[in-house]
Amino acid sequence: MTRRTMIEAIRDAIDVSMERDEKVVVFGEDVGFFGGVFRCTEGLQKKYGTHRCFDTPISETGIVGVAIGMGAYGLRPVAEIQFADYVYPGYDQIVSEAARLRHRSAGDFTAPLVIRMPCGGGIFGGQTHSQSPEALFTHVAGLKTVIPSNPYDAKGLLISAIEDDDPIIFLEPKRLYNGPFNGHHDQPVVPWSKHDLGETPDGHYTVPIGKAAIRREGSALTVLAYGTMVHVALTAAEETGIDAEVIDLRTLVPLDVETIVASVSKTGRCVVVHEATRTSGFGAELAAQVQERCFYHLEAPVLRVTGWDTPYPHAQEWNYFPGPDRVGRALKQAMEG
Amino acid sequence: MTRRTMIEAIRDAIDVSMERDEKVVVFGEDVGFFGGVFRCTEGLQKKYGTHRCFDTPISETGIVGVAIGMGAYGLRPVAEIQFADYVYPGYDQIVSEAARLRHRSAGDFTAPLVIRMPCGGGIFGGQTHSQSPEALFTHVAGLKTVIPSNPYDAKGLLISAIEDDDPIIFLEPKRLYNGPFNGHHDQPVVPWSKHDLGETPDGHYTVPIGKAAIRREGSALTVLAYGTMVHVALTAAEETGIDAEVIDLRTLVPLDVETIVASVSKTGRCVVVHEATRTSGFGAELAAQVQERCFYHLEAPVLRVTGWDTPYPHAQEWNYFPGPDRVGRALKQAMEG
Amino acid sequence: MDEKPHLSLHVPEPPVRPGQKGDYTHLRFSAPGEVRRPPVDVDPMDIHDLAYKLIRVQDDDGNAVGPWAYSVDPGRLRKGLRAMLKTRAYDARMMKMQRQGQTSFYMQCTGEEAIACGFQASLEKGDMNFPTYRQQGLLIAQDWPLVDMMCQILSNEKDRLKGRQLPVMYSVKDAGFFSISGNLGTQYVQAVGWAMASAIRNDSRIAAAWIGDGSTAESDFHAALVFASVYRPPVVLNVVNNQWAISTNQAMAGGENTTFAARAHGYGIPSLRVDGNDYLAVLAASSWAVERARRNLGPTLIEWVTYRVAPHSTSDDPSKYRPKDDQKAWPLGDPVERLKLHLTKLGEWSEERHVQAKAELEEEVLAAAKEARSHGTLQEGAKTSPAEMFEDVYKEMPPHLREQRQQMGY
Amino acid sequence: MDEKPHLSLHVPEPPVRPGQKGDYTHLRFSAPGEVRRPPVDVDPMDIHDLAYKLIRVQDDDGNAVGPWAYSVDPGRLRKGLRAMLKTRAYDARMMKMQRQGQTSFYMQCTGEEAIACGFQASLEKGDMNFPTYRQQGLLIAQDWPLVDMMCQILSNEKDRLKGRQLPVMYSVKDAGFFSISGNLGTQYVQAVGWAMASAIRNDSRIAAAWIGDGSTAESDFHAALVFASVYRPPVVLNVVNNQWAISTNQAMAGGENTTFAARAHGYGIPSLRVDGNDYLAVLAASSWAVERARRNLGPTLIEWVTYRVAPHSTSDDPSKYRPKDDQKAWPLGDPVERLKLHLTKLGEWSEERHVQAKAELEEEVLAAAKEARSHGTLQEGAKTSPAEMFEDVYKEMPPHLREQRQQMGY
Ligand SMILES: Cc1ncc(C[n+]2csc(CCOP(=O)(O)OP(=O)(O)O)c2C)c(N)n1
Ligand SMILES: Cc1ncc(C[n+]2csc(CCOP(=O)(O)OP(=O)(O)O)c2C)c(N)n1
Ligand SMILES: [Mg+2]
Ligand SMILES: [Mg+2]
Repeated sequence: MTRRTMIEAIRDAIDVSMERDEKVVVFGEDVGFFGGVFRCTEGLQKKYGTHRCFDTPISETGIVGVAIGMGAYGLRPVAEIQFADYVYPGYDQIVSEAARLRHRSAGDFTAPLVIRMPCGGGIFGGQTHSQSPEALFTHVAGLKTVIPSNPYDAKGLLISAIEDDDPIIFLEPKRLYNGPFNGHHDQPVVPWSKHDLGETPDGHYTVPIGKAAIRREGSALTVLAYGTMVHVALTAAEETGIDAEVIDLRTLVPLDVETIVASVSKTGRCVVVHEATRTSGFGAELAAQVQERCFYHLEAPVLRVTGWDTPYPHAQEWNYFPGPDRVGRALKQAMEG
Repeated sequence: MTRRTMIEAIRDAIDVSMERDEKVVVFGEDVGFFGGVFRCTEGLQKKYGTHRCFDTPISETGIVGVAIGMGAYGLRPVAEIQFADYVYPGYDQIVSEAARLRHRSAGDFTAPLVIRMPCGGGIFGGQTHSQSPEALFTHVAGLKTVIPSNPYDAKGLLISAIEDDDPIIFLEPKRLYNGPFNGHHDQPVVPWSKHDLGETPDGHYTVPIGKAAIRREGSALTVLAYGTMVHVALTAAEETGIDAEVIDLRTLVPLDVETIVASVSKTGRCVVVHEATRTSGFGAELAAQVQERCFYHLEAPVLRVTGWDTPYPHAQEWNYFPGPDRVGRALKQAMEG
Repeated sequence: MDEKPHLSLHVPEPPVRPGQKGDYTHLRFSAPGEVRRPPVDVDPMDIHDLAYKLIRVQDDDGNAVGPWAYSVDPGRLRKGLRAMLKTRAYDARMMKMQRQGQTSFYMQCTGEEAIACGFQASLEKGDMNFPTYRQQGLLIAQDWPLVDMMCQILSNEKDRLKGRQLPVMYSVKDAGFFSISGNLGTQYVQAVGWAMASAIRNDSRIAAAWIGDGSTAESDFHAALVFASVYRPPVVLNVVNNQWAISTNQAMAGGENTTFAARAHGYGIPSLRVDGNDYLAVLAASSWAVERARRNLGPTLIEWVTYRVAPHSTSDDPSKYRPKDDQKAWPLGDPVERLKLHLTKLGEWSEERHVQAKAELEEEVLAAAKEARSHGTLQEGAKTSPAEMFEDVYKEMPPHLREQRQQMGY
Repeated sequence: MDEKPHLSLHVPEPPVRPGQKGDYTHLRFSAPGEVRRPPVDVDPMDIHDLAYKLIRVQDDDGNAVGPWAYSVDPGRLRKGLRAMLKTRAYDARMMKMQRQGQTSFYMQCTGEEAIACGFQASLEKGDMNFPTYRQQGLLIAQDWPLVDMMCQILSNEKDRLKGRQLPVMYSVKDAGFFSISGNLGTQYVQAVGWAMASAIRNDSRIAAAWIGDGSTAESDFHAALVFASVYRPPVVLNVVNNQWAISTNQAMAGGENTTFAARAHGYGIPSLRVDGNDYLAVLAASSWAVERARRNLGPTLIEWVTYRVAPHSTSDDPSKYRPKDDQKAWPLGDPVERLKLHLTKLGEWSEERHVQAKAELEEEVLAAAKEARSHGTLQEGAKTSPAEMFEDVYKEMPPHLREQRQQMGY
């Protein structure tokens, strides 16, 4: 067991995977010699050589495109998109190709890729270093979408993702890289080294894809969250004193419906939280499913707390970010509803 | 007044707009001399010359990219993407650029584009000529998403879209081009010339963006639909004998929440129908909003009838397509719920 | 103030349109045998001129001439001719079946047979093609069972793609034939990635990427060339310039002032421009590029100059945008006729053998069609269960798909 | 069976890394004055060689030499020198303010000033630049108020972009300066579209597209070149090759075997490769390309060869990936020092005037910074109302945004 930041946990997951399987190859912009702008691949080129960890040209189209070719050949490519905001030039390759290759070839060819990308705001990155595009992937059949909220899960889920035979979008909330940011941007962040979930086993272990985790048990209300918002939701629960059950989804597709339904059936109330823009965000899917599946248990409408339907602003970042106050207000509203 | 097919109505909308405003320019793959693979721009190059209606290279990236530049210059580009399934190479330009240009430049520059694209299945087009990607646009702040279900609306909405100062995704359900297909693929389609909504005024008129239309009044249940599914829903209502109110949304963003809420508040039941894959489809947003806003009126969960979460299959097209039987079953279920 | 000239937009047009006479006199071609053959390890900078010439081997009299002519076993040439004839017979039969409503869609490669058939002959088992929809010749030239191909066209119960894919979008890993995408261009860069993987693993297998003239405008073309330029993987980058992309001609893809072979120069990749209707030239150029790849010398781009004789697809009507006699004006002839002439000249073929071979092959195709049809067609007979739709979306079917399959009644 | 060689992947590396001595001896440059100056209506095919040379005007002694030297009013040159000095002073001040926490982010253009400053001098009012984040010189060279630029950096109440954009992502339509995107490459093709629009309208305005060496790998670069090739719009396609793209050098963008100027050839677009640290060469090449555009002769691509002296941005630490003394090895010198030498040689400048001008400009920048700060900074003082976030998403605020604004409490 070692205390690791999320960056260290991610790096370790890749390291462990490269060690175990020489078909794992790692690449992306600035990923090779430099080790990535967030240092997630630092040291890997030195350890495994330029054939297994290398820089790429600045072409997200190309990064995803060659990853698909490598996957079809039989490698296990782990590609980094420098920021999730820059994935769109690779979107066609992801949606039209990676997601459908197994199906359209009836299993003849597959694309076992992991596409890692830092997501979310909170670093004054403005509209092109802050986005949370998960819903643009969850709508696409054939993709799995994963988003960890802590080092333990990050490592275990990333190892699972690399070993998985399907294409996986692996979103890394960059605001969590160094500590469990709870949305109080004016308070110092506790580092992962002081947090239980910073404790990560050395070597190989997995966290299963498709399973949520209950971060806080409660009976009054269910909060569905993922990534950074898990910590914000926990804080909002503490601060409002509402006996909320906080579920960390961890995987968005395939979704752990069972855990969600069990919780909402128990609490009868549900608040969904995410940082992405509201309209057609993944919160819509969650709200739709909860009311479909738990309608007769619900005592109040499922509420959504989300980023606004605007680009992520630079200076007004903290007015955009759905922090503990906004989440807290929704919890109270859901209790009253 | 002239009876027009949807293709003719679309062509006429462009023609009228080009006639009135010489800043309107029209382009896309095979759009110029040939008049488009669906013939929507036939005759326009001849009438307005190659400076105003022209073919483009096969590059959706380029088509959207140059449209943005033209829009910023002051033109009103109307670009065609040959099939909605091929929009993804242009997705970055749409999401990162067109959608955010006005906001990020504080109104200094704008992108008043219309991006037209045939969508939806029903022509044995397989997975790359059948998609309904609307939810990938509705999630993006700064875009408006429009989808007509008949010639009258198609013409009026397209003229509105061309005159609108914001970037607009204009989806054209290709299965409706020639007649109001109701999902009974084994029955002949009534041509638009025999349908009231094939009746379109000559010359200029508009249908407002952001306003839904009630296609069928009813008190037992509300069906929210758009595009091809409007006709399927109407048929399902007839065939089940359920007194359904069928709302044709026409615009998805901005959504006509008022009309929806008024109807569901009255009926207390709601079924949402679309052809796109289910997870994170626009139906999720609709279901989420309906339960948020009408929770205390709802007597049953909002149900969704959608395409399955698989690629659109070629030979099993009619098992994929949510036809009147599946919609009808959902209507009955919602009545029992 | 100086008077500024008014700007205007240049919109390229094909030289002729319906109602006019076909005309390809604007294309500049080299004479057969004229173009030099550099060593495979040539410095790419030293062969820029080749991108503006045209490698041709066969002259008008059927002789193989010049430095690219090399001795090929006549048996191999006869095999090539048969592959082309079989491809043509196959296309004709599939067209007929489409018109009879047994399938929804078909695409012919008429006039372009030499390229795929000749190229395939230079590959080895284990290599991988990333084809477009117009390279059925790659399968046919390796005698892949026609029935298997036809069952895909008919979306019947023996369709290895289980009715999921549009007809002609074959996928045959065992034949080194990558799953065809309906999205243009996407596979060009995937081929580069596959070749990179082969290099990463110190393997000896090579990849071949395929794209049409029109599709070179797509983004993936550039991504492929950039990555091929940087990592020098073992890949042959084929551009099939058949002059047309549905209704637009190659000028609309940027071919007016330059050639598609020249695209490679800016990436430091060597390129050839080759008469794609000359089976001998196809063989020669293919093996040059394949040898480069195999010897770890990196990528080669080949522009194959040819002509799309057929309509774009069964949904297309070329009389709307090009002269009816357009094909007659095409100066590079027909690949089948040309190879026939050469073989005849060699004394290895004759009119009688030709007539007989054609008849045999048509017979073979017809028999295959009959067998394929016995497994069902799109509209009639056996087909894959609709439940199959839910398979292979993921390796294991997740709960939500199981639920949906149930909702569908399976 | 023949033994097949094992393939391997070529992964380009910069010639040197931290700990080693800076080295740019692998770059081949022409001597000043060596490269010919073709007429602006030259056939693109006839100047392919220029893409592998380097247009340089100023020699080591400060003389303007060769066919690209043309007589420029010394007043214009002094103006250019002041613009470069001001840009440098501006960068220095903004860096300081970033380190003091008054803004979140900054990007310098140190060493590259001649390109934007010189290029801007050849444009006219009404023309439109589509810049990257390293072309602040375009604004400064036209004396755009520094306070206005700084308020954007500080995201304060006078920020014309209302705090929405990352610092340096200016947008100034009145200055012919298009809104900068954080997404690399996207605007290259937009510039082509803007130029197409000008041609469509028979206007006389031209566009200038800007991109970095690393970003030429992006898809939009290709789309831009394809559309520019086809429609021949009035656009200058600038590629600023400053050798680095964050931590990777230009070989990783495909510059190892060729030049970025050569990319244009495959599209039939004429191109120049120019010493971007030579203000005189910048002026000469810019006006050549601008004249082509203005005279409806179509696009020109210019590769500006320069060196990124500064870190990529305030978030970057170049000592991690290149030698500390890398800059010293850069053979093309410093643009400011070089123009200073030339003007001094002409008798139009002196060490004293230089020192005085620098001091004046630093004073001017400082005063502007003071004023800008008085309108607030990212962390302190006045700023735009958060409610502004909801404006300009659409022209009219739709109901759902009004509702959300209310939820936010406005
Ligand atoms: C991304 C994408 N855009 C558009 C299309 C529609 N489309 C199918 S084939 C075709 C023309 C392709 O021409 P070319 O590349 O020259 O190939 P050819 O048909 O001549 O073999 C077009 C535009 C598509 N399939 N995919
Ligand atoms: C689409 C996209 N991908 C990646 C990035 C991250 N990024 C920002 S600048 C940069 C390097 C650009 O290098 P270059 O084009 O050479 O310009 P320079 O910084 O040298 O001026 C990268 C990779 C981005 N902004 N956008
Ligand atoms: Mg073609
Ligand atoms: Mg650079």
